[in-house]
Amino acid sequence: MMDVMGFFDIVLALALPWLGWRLLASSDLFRAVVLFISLGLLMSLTWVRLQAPDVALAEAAIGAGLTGALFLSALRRLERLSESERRLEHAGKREEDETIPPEKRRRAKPVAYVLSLFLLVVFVLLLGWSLGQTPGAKGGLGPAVAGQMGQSGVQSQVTAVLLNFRGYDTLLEMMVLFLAALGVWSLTRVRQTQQGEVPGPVLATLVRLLVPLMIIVAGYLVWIGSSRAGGAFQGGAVLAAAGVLLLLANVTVVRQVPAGLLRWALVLGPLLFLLTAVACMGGGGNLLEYPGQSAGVWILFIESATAVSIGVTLAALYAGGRPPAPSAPEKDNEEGPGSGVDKGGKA
Amino acid sequence: MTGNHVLPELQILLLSLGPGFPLVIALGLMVPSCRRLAFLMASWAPLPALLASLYGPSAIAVEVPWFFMGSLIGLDRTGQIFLFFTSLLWLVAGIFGRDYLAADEKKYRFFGYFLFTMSGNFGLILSQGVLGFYLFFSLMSFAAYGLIIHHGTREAMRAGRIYLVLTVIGEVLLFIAMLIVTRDSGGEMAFSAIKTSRADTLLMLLLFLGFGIKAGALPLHGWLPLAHPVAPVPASAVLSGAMIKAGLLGWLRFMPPDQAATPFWGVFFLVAGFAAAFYGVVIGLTQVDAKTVLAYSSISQMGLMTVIVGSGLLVPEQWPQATTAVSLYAMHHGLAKGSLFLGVGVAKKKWTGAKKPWWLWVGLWLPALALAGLPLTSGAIAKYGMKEIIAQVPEPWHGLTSLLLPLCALATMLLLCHGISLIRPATGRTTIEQGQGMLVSWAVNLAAVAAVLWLWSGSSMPAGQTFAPASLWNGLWPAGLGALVAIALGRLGGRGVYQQKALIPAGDVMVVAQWLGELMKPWACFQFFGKSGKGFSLAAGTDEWLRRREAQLKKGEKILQRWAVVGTIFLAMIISLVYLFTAGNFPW
Amino acid sequence: MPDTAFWAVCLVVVPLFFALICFVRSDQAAVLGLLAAGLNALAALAMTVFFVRSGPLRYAIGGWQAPLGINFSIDGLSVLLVAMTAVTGLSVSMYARGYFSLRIGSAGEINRHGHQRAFFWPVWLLLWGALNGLFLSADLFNVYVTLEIIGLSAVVLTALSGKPAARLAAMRYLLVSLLGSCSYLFGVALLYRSYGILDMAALARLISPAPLMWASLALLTTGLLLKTALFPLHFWLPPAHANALAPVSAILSGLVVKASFYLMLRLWGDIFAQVLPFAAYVLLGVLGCGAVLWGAVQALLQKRLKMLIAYSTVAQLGYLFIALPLIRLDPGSSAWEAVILLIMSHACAKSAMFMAAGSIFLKAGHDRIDDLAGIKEVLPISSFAFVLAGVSLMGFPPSGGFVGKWLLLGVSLAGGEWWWGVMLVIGSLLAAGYVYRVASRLLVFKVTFFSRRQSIPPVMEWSAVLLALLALLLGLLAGYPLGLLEAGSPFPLHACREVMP
Amino acid sequence: MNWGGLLLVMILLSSLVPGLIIFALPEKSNRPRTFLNLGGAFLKLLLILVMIIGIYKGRHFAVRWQLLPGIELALNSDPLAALFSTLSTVLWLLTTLYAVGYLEQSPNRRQFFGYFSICVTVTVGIALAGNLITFLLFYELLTLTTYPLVTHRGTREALAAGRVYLAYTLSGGAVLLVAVAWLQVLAGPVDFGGQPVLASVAATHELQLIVIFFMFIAGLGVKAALVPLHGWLPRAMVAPAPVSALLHAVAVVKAGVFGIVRIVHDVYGIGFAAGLNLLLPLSILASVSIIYGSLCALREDDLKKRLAYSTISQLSYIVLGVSVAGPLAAIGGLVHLVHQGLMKITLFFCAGNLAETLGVHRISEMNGIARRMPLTMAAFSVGALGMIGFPPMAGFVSKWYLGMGALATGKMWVVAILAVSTVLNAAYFLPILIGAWFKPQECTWSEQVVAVRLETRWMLLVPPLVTAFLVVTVGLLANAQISPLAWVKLIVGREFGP
Amino acid sequence: MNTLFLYTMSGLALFAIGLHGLIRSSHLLRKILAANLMSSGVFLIMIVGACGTDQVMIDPVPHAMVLTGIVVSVSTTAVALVLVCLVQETTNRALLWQKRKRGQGGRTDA
Repeated sequence: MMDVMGFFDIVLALALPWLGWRLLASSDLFRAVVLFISLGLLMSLTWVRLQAPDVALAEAAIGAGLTGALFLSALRRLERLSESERRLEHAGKREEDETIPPEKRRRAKPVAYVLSLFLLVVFVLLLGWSLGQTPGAKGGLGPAVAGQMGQSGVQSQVTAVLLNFRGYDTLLEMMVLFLAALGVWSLTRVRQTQQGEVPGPVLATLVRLLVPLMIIVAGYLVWIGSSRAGGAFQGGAVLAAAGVLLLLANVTVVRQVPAGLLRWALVLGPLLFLLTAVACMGGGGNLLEYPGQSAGVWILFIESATAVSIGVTLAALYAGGRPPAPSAPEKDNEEGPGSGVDKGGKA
Repeated sequence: MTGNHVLPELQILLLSLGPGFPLVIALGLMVPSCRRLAFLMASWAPLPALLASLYGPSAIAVEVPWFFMGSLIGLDRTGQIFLFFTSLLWLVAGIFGRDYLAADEKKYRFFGYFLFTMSGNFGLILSQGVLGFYLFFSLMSFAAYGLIIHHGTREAMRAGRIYLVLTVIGEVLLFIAMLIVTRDSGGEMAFSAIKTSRADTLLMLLLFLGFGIKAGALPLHGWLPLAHPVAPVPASAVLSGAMIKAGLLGWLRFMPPDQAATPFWGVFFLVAGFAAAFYGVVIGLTQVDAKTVLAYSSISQMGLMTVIVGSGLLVPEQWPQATTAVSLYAMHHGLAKGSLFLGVGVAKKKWTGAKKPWWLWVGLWLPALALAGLPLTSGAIAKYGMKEIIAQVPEPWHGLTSLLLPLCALATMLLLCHGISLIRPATGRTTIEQGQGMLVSWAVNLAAVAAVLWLWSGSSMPAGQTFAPASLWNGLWPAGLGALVAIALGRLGGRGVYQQKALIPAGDVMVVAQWLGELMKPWACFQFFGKSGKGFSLAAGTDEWLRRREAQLKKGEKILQRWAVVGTIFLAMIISLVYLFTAGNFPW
Repeated sequence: MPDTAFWAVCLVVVPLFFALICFVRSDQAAVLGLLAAGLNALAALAMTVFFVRSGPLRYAIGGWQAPLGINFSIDGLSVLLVAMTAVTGLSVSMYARGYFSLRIGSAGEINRHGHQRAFFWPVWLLLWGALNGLFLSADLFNVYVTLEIIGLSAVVLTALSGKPAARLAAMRYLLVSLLGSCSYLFGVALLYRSYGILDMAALARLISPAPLMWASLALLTTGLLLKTALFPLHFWLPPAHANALAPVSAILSGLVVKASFYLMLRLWGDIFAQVLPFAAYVLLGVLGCGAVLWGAVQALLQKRLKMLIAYSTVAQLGYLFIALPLIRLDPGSSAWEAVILLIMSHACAKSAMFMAAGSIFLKAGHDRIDDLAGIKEVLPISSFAFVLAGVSLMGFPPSGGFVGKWLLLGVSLAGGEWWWGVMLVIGSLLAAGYVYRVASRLLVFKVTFFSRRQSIPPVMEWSAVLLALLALLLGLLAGYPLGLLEAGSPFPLHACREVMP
Repeated sequence: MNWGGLLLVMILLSSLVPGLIIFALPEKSNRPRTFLNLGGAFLKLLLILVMIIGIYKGRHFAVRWQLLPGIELALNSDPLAALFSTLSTVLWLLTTLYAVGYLEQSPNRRQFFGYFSICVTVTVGIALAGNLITFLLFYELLTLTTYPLVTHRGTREALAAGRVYLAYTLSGGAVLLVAVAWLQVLAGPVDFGGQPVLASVAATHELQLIVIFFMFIAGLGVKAALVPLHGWLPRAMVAPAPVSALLHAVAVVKAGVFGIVRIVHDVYGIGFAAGLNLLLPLSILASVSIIYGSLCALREDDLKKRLAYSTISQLSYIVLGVSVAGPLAAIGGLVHLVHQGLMKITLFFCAGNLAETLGVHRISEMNGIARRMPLTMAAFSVGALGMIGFPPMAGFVSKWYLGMGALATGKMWVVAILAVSTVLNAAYFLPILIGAWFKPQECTWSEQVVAVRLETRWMLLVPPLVTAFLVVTVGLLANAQISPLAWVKLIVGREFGP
Repeated sequence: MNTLFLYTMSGLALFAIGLHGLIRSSHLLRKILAANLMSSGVFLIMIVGACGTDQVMIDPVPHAMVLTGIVVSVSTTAVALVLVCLVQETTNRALLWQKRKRGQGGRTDA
């Protein structure tokens, strides 16, 4: 029954590892990142084939889009930091490592690699065989979830699992995101940009057209999440994309966002989620046990709050550092001896 | 002179004063403030002991439980005799010493040790228990060291060292002997109750050697001829007169009669005695110093006393008589030898002219003749007592001893003449004017030598017996013959032969021991031990192992950091875990 | 209404909530942080009290029962570890408050340390909340998320100090934690694929030997070994723990390392105990011995004090892995008690040691061991705290380490496998080696010591001493905490024994 | 916690509490520190007297504290415990007085006296330990508390000596730990005092019990300075005089020997140990130590090192006494525990005086020193003669009973060992005495203490004289009611039955 | 060889390639890319395990897990990238082990 879709699946299943291999084997970092983004898109196609629409959306927006953007901005910064390094990178010659005398290094390295390669093959065979042996787990918790959908207050099963049945995971996951933002802010500071840079005409119009559209789409995604594919993460991701666009265009209003407001935006999602969880306990129930039939309403409320926070957090991650001190002239004394980290995101 | 009607507490006080009083004075000497007063009383310290020996009770033993693991003090027949002549000699020597050492700046120290030794001497005589005896015996021995090295010259230190080595060995041997005795007599400590089985050769040997060292028995007599010349005169008088008798007393106390005895040990003592007697004389004749000659004469006289003890051992039922005979002989020898030594001292201090003054001549020859056993002297009485004992000895030995005894007397006479001829006049500034105390004490001693044995009521021989013609002749011919031979030798050899260095160095056997010591030195066992404590010390071991391995270990850590290695270990871990989980039967 | 479950929830919610608030109001971060620490300690105490009264229970979050929803399983083991985290966390927080106020006090660096303080508290509270969540949760995927938070916040805290070495160490730590979490997730995925449930207790009942199950357990275990820095995979720990700020090193060495070991205990001692062959335990035991030896030897070679203490962590972890085969060997529960005692006393002792080392570093300006002679004159209390902590690390009586070592020795001798016990004793001798190498410098040397003039605030020194004292007295009070273990023993020990052949 | 138990705990606290307070006091407060120390010492002495009277009347004090099901800390007062604790308390009192005098101007006395009192608490703890685990606990703590004392001076050699000391004692402690654990596995928790429990287990684990016994001996042998394990003692002489006096004459080394006595008497029981013929190798080991110690002492010129080696040889007397299975030898061994303590502490006090006042460390510098310091040398001579076994002194009494015990069991070679050792003792002690008393002064000494009336500070002089006096009186009045010998006879009487 | 098994195998391949990349590549950025690859591989295997055949319905739980996984991986990647820039900036090498920089501070023996 080699119908077209079956053939498409085979091509897809083979393309993914091949792309992965090409990605890592490529000598140029920029090529690698571009390949990575394309791999992300292919991956979201796979999710669609495997009837996982929510995951496909998330993968496309966050997996491919945002992570790719992060990689690109990091690459930009790396290049700026080490122009010379870049040339070396081009020559594709592996950098000499003085710490180990050359002739010794030759011998030590290959032995370890050959061994690791061999072990990798054994590992893959082993796992492949054992995966082949065991039949699929007949739907795992699927039936249990279906059974409880009634009380979950939402139609979409994934959203029900995410925010009701295993809401605690999502709460912790929000904490992870907040932690990432916290980490990035603690490590670097975004450099103060010169006022004069005005975005090119194409970018300006693009921003003017797209940003409002994106915001509407995000709202829609959050709203539809309760019934069909969508939800806080996907909505948040779209919002983040809008944020990234604004950052790229160096729109002045983005620069003047007061730090306090930014911090509250970051904290809003997790805080509200936490407070609602505790509020549920108020009414005699367990943690995160939405009272009575109003689960749907609570879920929607939480989703919208978290969507906003996710958007702002992901944008902040892209910005790559805590906002520059508003007034103080930019004397970069805070981060160790090196020169300040250049402003990320400039196209 | 029995005093047993006196109250028991009083008796304890009187008896304990004997050794106690000198101790108190000695402690007084140590305290600087009452040093002068103590010095004055020092020479009268032996008085209580003397009184005790005269009026003290006889044949009673008083238990003093709290003193040093329970000790017994008491005075029996032999104890009384020993105590009498020892305390008399110590008294005489004390008075003599006070004048003799008047000029000496270290006299307080001398008298300190003098008193300690004295107290030890009296204590061992008075104690009726094994432990008490051993306590005072070691006190006496170790304190005597102070007397020997008083002058501090090189020879004195050497003599002292040898004396100390032998004393320590003696102490240890006695310690073992006492252990065995107490075990054999079932934990009993009193002399009256202990049993020493003659069959126990180890015990007998230990006793012989232990007390032999003190009594100058042959192989271990080396310290005597070395100690006497270096010690001040009063010290050597007491040393030779009273202290070496302690060894004798030890034999008597520790070898109570044992009916089932084999004759072996009796013969052994006899042979040892005669050997000592003749050996002493032979070596004595080759000496050039008066005191050394007298020392050797003491060795030979002690040999004779050993003979008496031997004969006592041979005939167990004769044992009480033998002890009395030996005690009398010891008294006689003690007093005579003491006065001879004091004579030498007086000569050194008072004799100024070229020729010996008459009183010195008499003073020296009176004890000498007594020692030779001239009739009418204390020597004769003592020798008579000896003959009586030897008469009981079984046949083969009886004949031999009766032959050898006169020879001994002859040899002694010969040695003493030689000795007296060697006495030198006072040289230059050592003479002291007001030495009356010396003369008086010497005179007292000479009187004792002459009279005491006669007066001692206990002596078995009636006075009349001494005048029987047979005993007269037996006493005379050895002494006369001895004198003749001495005169002949004196004229023949002339002053020259004897003047220079002694043919055989004093303390003959010690030379051999010294030589043996040198031989041992190169591979002395200490080399074997090398530097002690250097053994493997754990800490040092690990430290230098670490230093040696430091480079490799640091590199090891570096390798572990590389991602290639980490990846390999990561995968290896997964695969080995799966291998272990499935217990070997891998899927394929 | 408040019962064990309520306090358990508080233990998770309070730190997270205060983390968020600290981030927003970053100027009062220190005060809020301390308040959170106090509340947390209170909650832990309350939970213990209620637990003693009511015994173990399972709490369904969101009201959904086990296989579907996520459950908290509160039993003896988790209560003890939460209490340990509370106590150590409280004293580390007090120390941190003094530490930052001192660093900020010294002029010239106001900006950098202010920034460090502002970000230290929120990240530390997140870490603390995640730790409590991990100890309480009974769901494999939920544990993955908490593990992820712990790993990420540890990395951020390490990099906080801003030194190049610290950043490099943080990078390496992050990569390792990435690899570990990914392999752990892979393991969870395979388990879910074969059994379709995530809850630990349910899983324990469903387990049956199958190739996929073995593969997933292998992945789970290796991921956790990487995060616990067992011997061959320990390379990332020393630089990370040594180059971080003093309070951060105390947190890392004392608590973070214990989280992944706790999971190992759950997996190998609780869920998979019935099916696992003894040979697997022996492999971990052997690696443990390797860790004890390698850690001690490296510690003896180190020149810097904090590196020495970090390597001593590697060695002490070796102890815990040696205990695994003994747990399997031991019919009774004394091996369990020993492991718990070792974990708790190591946590207190190691944190106290790092805190003391921190004070010493601030006062001396360096931490080269050979030049620390005579610091006793200047910092008597901290030197005393260091030595006291060293004593319980060495397993000297009356410390908890001693009682733990004693119990394990008994089990290994009774079980006939005496070599584990001997290895423990050798380990403690080596530990004595490197502790006394430092103690001899601290206690003994009479050298006039020139040091920076600013005085160390007493709260820093006394928190170290109190924690060290607690570690020391844990041996004497061992009866009480271990009683808790009896009350809610994680799984029916004896029941599982019948199942095993 | 009945009255008896409270008494025992009070005994321990009476030196622990002052110790902790001393740590709290500032460095300069000498007077309160001395007062605390001496007060603590007197209080402890008083309490111990109460205990002795109690024991004498047959009462039994005990306190137990359960740590974990398998682990129980117990203190109980049997006569042997009373003996050792009295010895250490009396000598601690004297050594404290001496230490106050000795460390007059020296720096950081707070640390010294703090650790000093804790160390005595631990020693008394070892004495009163009621079961094997408590003994082990205090035994390991002893290493901990004595290390700072050994390395008190902080000089390079002190550190090196400290390291060697640690290496030995820690490995000893480790071996002991394994042995105790192993025994507990075989025979359950072992209590002292009760009838030895091992007989029941012997049938099945004979070989293991033998191995455990020798591990005990190895573990305790380190502190009891049996020959192969004695390396640390001479090196630990770098410590100040009061430390070497109390620790290396009484507390630390006696703890090791006391442990061996406990193991042989209470854990294994004489009969059982003899049954497994464990005692012969032990006595051989002890004899080797006696001879080897004395031979090494002969060669040492440094006074304290010579005394250290003599300690090594004297300690093995006690082990010899215990290993010669018989009541008399046991009496000899145990009474030597007390006598050796008294004599050795006198010698170390005098050595300390010489070092402190005249800076004399080597024996070759000691010629004619008696003239300058007569009283100290008198005390030294009493101690030395006692060690040789000169009759009235204490040494003779213990040698006497050892000899009797040996002969009672027909072991002639033990008597020979005693004899040889006496000669060797004389060989290395008498030259010192002769040199001091009779030889003229050869080298000049640095007068470090300007003493007006006495030869040195009174605090340095009184303790040695008191202990010398004790050595003589204990020897002379050995048979009296209150003498240690009588008490030891009580112990052995209870141990061996009527 | 139905498609689901094929997808599982490709997920496994992705994981293996990611692991190999993490071990082999020397540049930090590549290592992070490889890490992302590994997690995508795992996600693929989870989702394949979850999608049901015609009679069995889709299991939403792995979907939720993958969603959480994606968010977690994006956060760790963000922090990792910032760290890479910092490492690059201070040690001028984007490699893990240090090179002796000309003049600027000795080798840190991290």
